[in-house]
Amino acid sequence: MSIDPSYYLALAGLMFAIGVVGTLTRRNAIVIFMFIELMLNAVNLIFVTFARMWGNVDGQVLVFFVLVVAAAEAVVGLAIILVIARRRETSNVDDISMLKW
Amino acid sequence: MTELPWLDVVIFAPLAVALALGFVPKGRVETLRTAALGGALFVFALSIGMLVSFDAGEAGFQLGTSLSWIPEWGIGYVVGVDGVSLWMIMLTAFLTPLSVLASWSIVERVKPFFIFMLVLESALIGVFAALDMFLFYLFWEASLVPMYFLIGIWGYEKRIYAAMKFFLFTLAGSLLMLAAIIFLYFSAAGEPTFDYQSLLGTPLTLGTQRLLFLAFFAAFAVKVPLVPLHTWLPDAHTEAPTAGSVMLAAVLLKLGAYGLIRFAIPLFPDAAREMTPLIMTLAIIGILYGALVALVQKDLKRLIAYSSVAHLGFVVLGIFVGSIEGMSGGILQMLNHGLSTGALFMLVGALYDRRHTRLIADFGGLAKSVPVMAGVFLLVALSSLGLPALNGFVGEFLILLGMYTRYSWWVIPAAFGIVLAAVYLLWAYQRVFHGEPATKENRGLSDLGMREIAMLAPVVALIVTIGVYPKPFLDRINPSAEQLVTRMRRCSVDGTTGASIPEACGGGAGAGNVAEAP
Amino acid sequence: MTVEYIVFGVMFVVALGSSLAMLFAKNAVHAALFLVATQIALAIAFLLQGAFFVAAIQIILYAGAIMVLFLFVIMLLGVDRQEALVEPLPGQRPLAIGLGALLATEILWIAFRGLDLVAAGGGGGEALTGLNRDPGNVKALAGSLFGKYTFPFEATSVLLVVAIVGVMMLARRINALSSGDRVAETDAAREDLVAGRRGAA
Amino acid sequence: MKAFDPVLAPYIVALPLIGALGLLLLGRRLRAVAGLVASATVGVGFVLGVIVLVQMLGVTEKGGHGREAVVRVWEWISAGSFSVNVDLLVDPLSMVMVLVVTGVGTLIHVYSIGYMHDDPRYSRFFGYMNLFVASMLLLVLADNLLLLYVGWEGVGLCSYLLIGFWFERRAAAGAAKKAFIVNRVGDFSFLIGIFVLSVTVSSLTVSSINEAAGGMTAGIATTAALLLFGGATGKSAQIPLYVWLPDAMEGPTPVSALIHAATMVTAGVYMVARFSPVFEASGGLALGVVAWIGALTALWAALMAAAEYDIKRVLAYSTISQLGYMFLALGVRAYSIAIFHLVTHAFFKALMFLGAGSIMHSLDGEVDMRNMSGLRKVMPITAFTFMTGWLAISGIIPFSGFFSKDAILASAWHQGRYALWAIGAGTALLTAFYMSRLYFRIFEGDLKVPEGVHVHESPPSMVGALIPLGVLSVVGGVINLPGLLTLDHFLEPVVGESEVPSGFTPWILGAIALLAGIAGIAFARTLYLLPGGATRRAALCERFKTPVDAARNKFWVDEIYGRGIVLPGKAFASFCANVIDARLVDGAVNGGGRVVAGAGWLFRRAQSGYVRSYALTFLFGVVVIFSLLVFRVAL
Repeated sequence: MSIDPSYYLALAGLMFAIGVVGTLTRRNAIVIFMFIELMLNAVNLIFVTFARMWGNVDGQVLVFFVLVVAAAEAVVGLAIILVIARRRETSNVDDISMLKW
Repeated sequence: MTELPWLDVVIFAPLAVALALGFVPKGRVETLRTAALGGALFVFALSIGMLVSFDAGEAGFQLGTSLSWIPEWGIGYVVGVDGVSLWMIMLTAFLTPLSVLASWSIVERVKPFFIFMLVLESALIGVFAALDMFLFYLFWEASLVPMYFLIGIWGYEKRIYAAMKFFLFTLAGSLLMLAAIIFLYFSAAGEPTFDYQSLLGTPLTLGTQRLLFLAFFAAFAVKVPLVPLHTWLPDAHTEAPTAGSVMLAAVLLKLGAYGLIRFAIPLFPDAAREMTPLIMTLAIIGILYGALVALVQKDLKRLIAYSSVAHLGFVVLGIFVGSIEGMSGGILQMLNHGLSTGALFMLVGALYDRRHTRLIADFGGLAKSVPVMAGVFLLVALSSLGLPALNGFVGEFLILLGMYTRYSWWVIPAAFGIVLAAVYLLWAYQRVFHGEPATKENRGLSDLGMREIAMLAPVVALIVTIGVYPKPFLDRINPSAEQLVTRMRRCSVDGTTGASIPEACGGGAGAGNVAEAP
Repeated sequence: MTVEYIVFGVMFVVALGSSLAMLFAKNAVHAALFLVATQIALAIAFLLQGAFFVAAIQIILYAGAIMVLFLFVIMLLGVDRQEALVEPLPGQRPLAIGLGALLATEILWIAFRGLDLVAAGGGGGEALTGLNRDPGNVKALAGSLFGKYTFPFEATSVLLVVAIVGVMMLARRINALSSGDRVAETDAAREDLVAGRRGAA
Repeated sequence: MKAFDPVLAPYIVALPLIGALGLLLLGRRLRAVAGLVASATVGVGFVLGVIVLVQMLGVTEKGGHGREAVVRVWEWISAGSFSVNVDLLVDPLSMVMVLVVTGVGTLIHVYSIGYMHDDPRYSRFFGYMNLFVASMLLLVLADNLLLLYVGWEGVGLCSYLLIGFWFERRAAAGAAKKAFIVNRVGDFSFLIGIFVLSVTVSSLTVSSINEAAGGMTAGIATTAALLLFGGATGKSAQIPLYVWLPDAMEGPTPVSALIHAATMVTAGVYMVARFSPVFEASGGLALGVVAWIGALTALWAALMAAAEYDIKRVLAYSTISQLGYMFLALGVRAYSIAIFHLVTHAFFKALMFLGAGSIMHSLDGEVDMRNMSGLRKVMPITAFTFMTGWLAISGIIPFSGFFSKDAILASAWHQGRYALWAIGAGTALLTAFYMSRLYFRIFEGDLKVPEGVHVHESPPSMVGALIPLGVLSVVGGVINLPGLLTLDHFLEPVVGESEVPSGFTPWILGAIALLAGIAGIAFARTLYLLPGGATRRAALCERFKTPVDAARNKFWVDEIYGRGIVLPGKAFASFCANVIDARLVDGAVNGGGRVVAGAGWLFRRAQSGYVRSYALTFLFGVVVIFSLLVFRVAL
């Protein structure tokens, strides 16, 4: 009998929570992005764990999709961060608050 | 012989004209005006064709077209006219060319102005002709947009406020109606449908009817308008350009009354019957209140606007008293009010063109400098205050008579409104036209020109005609009115719920010569 | 069995530890490296659960490609940037931590107490092991991906293409700007630039 | 025997109507012939009326029946069970009225040619006058109540137009408006009366209403009768709605003569006579009200007339008073007598108004009797004709007024209404007094005119109209001489037989009436004609200071109406407009708008632009939803 899935899920949950906290507390846009990646990773772990619990590979397939989305997101997001950083000389998200009323 | 589909042509011809206007270069003001006038006249000619092919003795819908539009959702293009909508369409088609004529003083953005006018006409005719709830709602809201712009762009000083107020008031009401329409769609007997004539047979409990009726009523009461939902009206009427005021008063207000006649009452007769006392109370308050407030207005246009509140109170009374006389009178009065108030707004517009003011205090003694205008104004005012042998009297008399047959003493406060109408109109007339002209501007005014006479003469002719010989009008209204009243007075819910409704289901309370519909 | 427990234990500690370390790393490069560590640990977790192929691409794609991209951008913007410690938004930090903790608690509760309600059985680990053995993990995955999930898979390809095109556009603008006035200080200047470019085009 | 078929009747109405339309539409282009055209249409109407009358007299069925006919012109309104047509009813009563209207009307039109000659709106004046005649004829010829109402309001409109003819004058414009509105109040009552009758009888024709009247309950009949009478108090200037008539004297004098003396104001009398069965059916109450209102109005107006200095206003009050007599007659069921007085009054009152107009014409519009005297020497014809009118209204035998007034008083006595008789007799004295006062002050004594006025007799077209009216005032009584009762018999099929006292009583009553008239004249003579009159007047005024003051101030009725109705009404209207509408309703609306705007102002704070705040909010939502899910599972 291998390790109970609950532990994997617990790990994923904790990582996800850390990702959330990091996203909300850090101000460097790149770092925030990394925490988002962390959350995605946590979710990947959950998918894989569920795949094992259900005894099929569908969960693993979903990890693929998450990966693709994460890759696309990272590419576009980082590009945007770059553009902003070049324009405004900053990667602090609090400095980019023009989009309001 | 295949007949031209008159009704469809009349609905879409203004739109076609508007489209054609779109190709005229915007600098060519004269061409635009002439084209708009010609187009509107052409539409009126088409509507005459419709009137001729209308069969006077028939109560049901005529000249109809029924096409499937979005069959998945039970939406169709269904149109048709009966004695009620016929005159409303005629009124619209009649007043649009006159409004165009009244808009010669528009010099800025002439092209969109006339396009909006024609689009408005199309939408209004569509509302009156639609027999599919979805189509109706579509036209209903479509009429709002051009009017909004007419007020908001070409209006007077407070036009933005007025346009917003107008838009929000009516929209708030009609959204409730939309919800009710959707509810009705799903509760249709059999397949869900938006078809009006199928929906007439929808079985509804009294409680549902009540809610749906109130939702419809909210939309229509704003448009009519009934006190206390009326405050958009004085602002909108006052700030709108002349043509806008004319169309607003003459036709847009009728949308509300028409909606009550066509939808609110026939679809939910039991609820309508139950709420009649409440609505009649509101209408009577409207009559007296509108008249009183009109009395102390300083702005001539506002005064006329408030007089509309009072007049529409009469219309609503006629619609709800539940007698054929009242219903016919109410429908005729819709037409009458359109003519007299439309003409009054044209006249005030003509005054504004000359003096650039609407304040009563700025005028005085005008009968000396503009005798013809004074004469026409007096005639129209007299028609508005219900002088016999002019149109207003016929309608008001039938309404009050119909009211007396069923609610005898309620007639007293309502009829008192006629006295007040004389007070505020004549007082205003005295202040504007009588006396010695006080200022130089008032002395040197020019009288009505050919264009203005051309736009007023047809209205005046109709005012006199309806007053003296209303038979052709009433002949076409009566069968439909009779059918509507029959439906309103028949019990549609089953005996158990119907038992609680006052005077329902017993058949023929009051002056009961209403024949049961075959 | 014991080996599995040990591996799991190490993985657990590394994954959680590096995640936490990310939270406190002042330098973005450090944070990125900690993330790489987390991802490698996660790859091991995948392996433990019989997701071999996914574990492989976790390392290749994530830890390899994406994280390199991150580092690349960090380097491009300057490594030495430090975040100020002061939190300018009032209540942001305690609220974030509080809500995060609440979220974690709830997830943990589900993980240990409510799991039967989430996953109502199925074959369990044995079935997956069987699948991994018979067609093999990659083949099973491919069968599912190109069989059952063909359409979503194609959709993701569209997504990627769109992303690539979008990034190219963004990058081109940067180039166009860099060639002329590198940094437009004000919005107005930027507007002028954009307008000028439109005019040129 | 051929049936009575008055095909000419519609043309009697149509002619002046066409004249009116032509004159009003073509206006100035017809200026040269306007007066002639207008007079001709009315005159031809009179001739047609005479022809119809001759036809009617040719029908000699027993009891005078068969003398009525209905002429259908077109179908008017029909809806539901209700329908009315434009039908004209030709019967003895309507023919009497037609002849009075067209006859007196023609004379006044002719008179106006001279009187209005220099007015810039000459043709419009005749247009209005023609319209008035047409409306009045429609009123008297109408076969149903609604058509009658059309004429009723039509004459009201013309009255409005003609009172306000010189609209540049504020007083004229105000008086016109006042007349219309006060009349509207009466019409309001009339209209409801129409509803009551329409629903009770389910038809509005004269014949069906009068036939159904017998079957009405007393309550309905009383209600209907009083509502109709309410309309009559407005049109015929009775208490409490008489206030408009004195002010109506702002109009040109021929208008006062035609509309506010001879014809329009008698419409109420005509209407009550026309629907007398309804009043009868009410069982005394309605008739009692009519009689008492009439009697009190007669007295009330006579008192005011005695204190008035404006010539035309004296005549106006006298008109109100004489109309009161007519209602008194109606109230004591002497319908034909009321019509008789209506006719004679039309003659002599039109005459006196035209005489007053003649004076004004030559004195540049002066109307204050204190500023003139002794005019008989320069205006002999006017003075002489005026004198016949004066003697007629004072009830001096054998002038026309004597016979009609005496008949009214005799009828009151005969019905046992002694109080009414007493009021009537007292008013007769008062009438003789104030009319003598008027006559003496204007025409007798030394010549005195306002400065700078060249006094002259009026042009032929004016005096030419005075003379026939003067003759009629003298001999008008012949149409209903005691004993012969020509008019009574003629009207009998319509309004029933009048009960006339027989034996010795009528002679005594007649003598008393005559004595009252002579006494009034004699009293006026001592005060105004004999030497020392002025001091006696002063002494009298001093002695009865309070009542004289009250009468001079018209008993403050206008002020009471103004303070009691108009001002509170305006205040309430202002309250509605400025408080309810602007504050309450619009306040709620704008308040709604402000709440939304305020909420927006508040909520936009949340839109800080800080991405992390948004994310925090987002997280909050996630946690809430997630918690809900978890708790649903857990609990």
